[in-house]
Amino acid sequence: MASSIRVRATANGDITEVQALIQHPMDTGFVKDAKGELIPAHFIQQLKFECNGKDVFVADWGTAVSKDPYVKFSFKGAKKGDDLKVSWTDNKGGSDTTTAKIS
Amino acid sequence: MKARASILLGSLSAALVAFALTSPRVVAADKVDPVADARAFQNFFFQKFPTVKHEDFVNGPYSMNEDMKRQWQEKEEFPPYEFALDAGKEMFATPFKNGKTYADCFPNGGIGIRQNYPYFDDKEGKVVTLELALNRCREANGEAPYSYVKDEMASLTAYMAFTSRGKPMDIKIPDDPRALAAFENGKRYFYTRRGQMNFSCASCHVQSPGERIRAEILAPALGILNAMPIYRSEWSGMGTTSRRFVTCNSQTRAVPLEPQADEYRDVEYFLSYVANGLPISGPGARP
Amino acid sequence: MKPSLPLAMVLAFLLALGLAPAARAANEADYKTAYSAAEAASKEAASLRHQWTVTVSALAAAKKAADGGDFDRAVAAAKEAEALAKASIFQATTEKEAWKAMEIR
Amino acid sequence: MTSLTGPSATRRLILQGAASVALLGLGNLPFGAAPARAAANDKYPEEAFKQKSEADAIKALYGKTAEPSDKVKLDAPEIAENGGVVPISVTTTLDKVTSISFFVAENPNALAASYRIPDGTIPGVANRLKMAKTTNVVAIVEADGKLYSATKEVKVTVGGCGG
Repeated sequence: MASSIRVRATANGDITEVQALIQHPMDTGFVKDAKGELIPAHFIQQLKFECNGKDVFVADWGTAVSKDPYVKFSFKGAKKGDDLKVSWTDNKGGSDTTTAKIS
Repeated sequence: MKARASILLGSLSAALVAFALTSPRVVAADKVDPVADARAFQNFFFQKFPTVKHEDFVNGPYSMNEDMKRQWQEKEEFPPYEFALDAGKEMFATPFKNGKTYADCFPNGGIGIRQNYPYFDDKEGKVVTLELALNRCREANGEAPYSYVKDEMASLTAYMAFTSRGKPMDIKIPDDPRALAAFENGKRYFYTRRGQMNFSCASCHVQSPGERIRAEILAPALGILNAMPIYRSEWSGMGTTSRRFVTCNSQTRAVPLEPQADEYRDVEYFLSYVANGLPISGPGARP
Repeated sequence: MKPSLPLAMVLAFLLALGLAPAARAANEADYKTAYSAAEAASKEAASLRHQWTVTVSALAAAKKAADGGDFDRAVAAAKEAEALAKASIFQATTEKEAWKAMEIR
Repeated sequence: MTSLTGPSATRRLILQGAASVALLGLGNLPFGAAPARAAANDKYPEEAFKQKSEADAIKALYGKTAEPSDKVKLDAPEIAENGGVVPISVTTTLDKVTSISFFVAENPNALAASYRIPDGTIPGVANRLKMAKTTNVVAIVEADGKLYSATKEVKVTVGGCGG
């Protein structure tokens, strides 16, 4: 199965811009399904970006982050070709990890 | 994503010129004149919205409102249809159980052909949409057809549209009374009021594009199908042209027709033909 | 954008007729009469491909009320469904020509 | 507060058991003694996400209050095209930023997202949030141990016959 994580990391001089999109329902626990039953909350709690052995960005999320969440940030100290490791964990114990090359 | 945008822009001027130069077809049938209809349709929108670039009409409500356009451009940096697009690409390349693929069913292996759909099939005597052609391809190869409104069908058409981005819509109406009748029937469907709200498609998308219905900015009818399929935030997911027709009907409190009903096929034929020359922009993202 | 006024008025009028308070409590026979009239009108609307969602809902509500033994409500809903179905038939009929008024030429 | 470094699954199990204890501890600590969101702290702030009001969520997350600052630039649409997907971003000219958090005042739980900004990461983030209705959105930037905020109203209306 394809990864749930799409990431684009582009170095421009010393600054690397990172955009990530993750496939996840981010169910709030407040919405009912077609049968009128509440869909239990199911959401990513933590999303982490690591580069060269160091956390460069850590997101703590609640249910108010949109379905298929998106995030963009920038950090210093990486160069083209470096690995950026992205991983998430959700409230039901689900998780996924991917590694992207900075371009 | 930026490359996609420039492709769109680049091919556009050529497309519009090509459209302007299309030789007038000889129409004998009583006053069904698609060429004149398309010209009038486009001119109506170009004059109503003189500041909107012609190629921008295919971006629906985003061509009409700056604040919305900014939100959309932000989303397009990593568009919500990305996953459907990837899934569609994979599905398209995956062989059926008999070893054949979608590519075997379509001209040019199915790549870069979205702008030619729907077309008039002279054997069947009816309009054939891309969604219909995809399911026929599946059935011809012993596979079960997909739902017309979302999921796999949306993913497949998203991929096929993506390979055709920037190509000018190029719908042909052969000199065949049945094709002209289909066009005319689609036109009638488009302008006919229905549902308890007594709205036609045109009530919203011709008379009031750019205006708000509650929170939403109405899309112009011109080029509205060029962006299909779309990821609608309201749906939290993808939907096909069929899904758009069905939901438009229900919103006016009309009982929708079954997807790929003759009327829907015809209205798709009409709307696509009058958008000839405008670039394919699908898959799209909408509120 | 704007629903055309005349149709809305016709509709309001039909609805008012349908919902006029009955002099006595309705019985099952009243319901059956009202329901079959509504059903016939709605079938005609469907055959014209001009069925309204609200007609379908009103018919369903009538049936549900009747199943629950509430024939007053069932008759009222059936009459509403019939009025809605007739309004949609009226719409289909007028639109046979009227659509051309909206066409871009 | 302990800093757990085990695999995330283990950490979560421990977290869920320890969450209430952690919060109690936080409440008892003297003001400013424990920067709740220091970059080294790897915990998911479960209790802060459970708070209903913005004020309670800020207190649970940071243990102090924020002051408005024009150095926090919050970018949000005036009218959300759809309350389910509202693009919101923050940038700041403040120094020594350690975290950035977003609160949606009218949501059932106000805290939407909190981002830790380690050394070397540019203090700015763009994300997409859900909003139940027209609401104030508050961004809080934690810089040099203090909290700075910016607030903007986003109008949210229900969808209809659009697109």
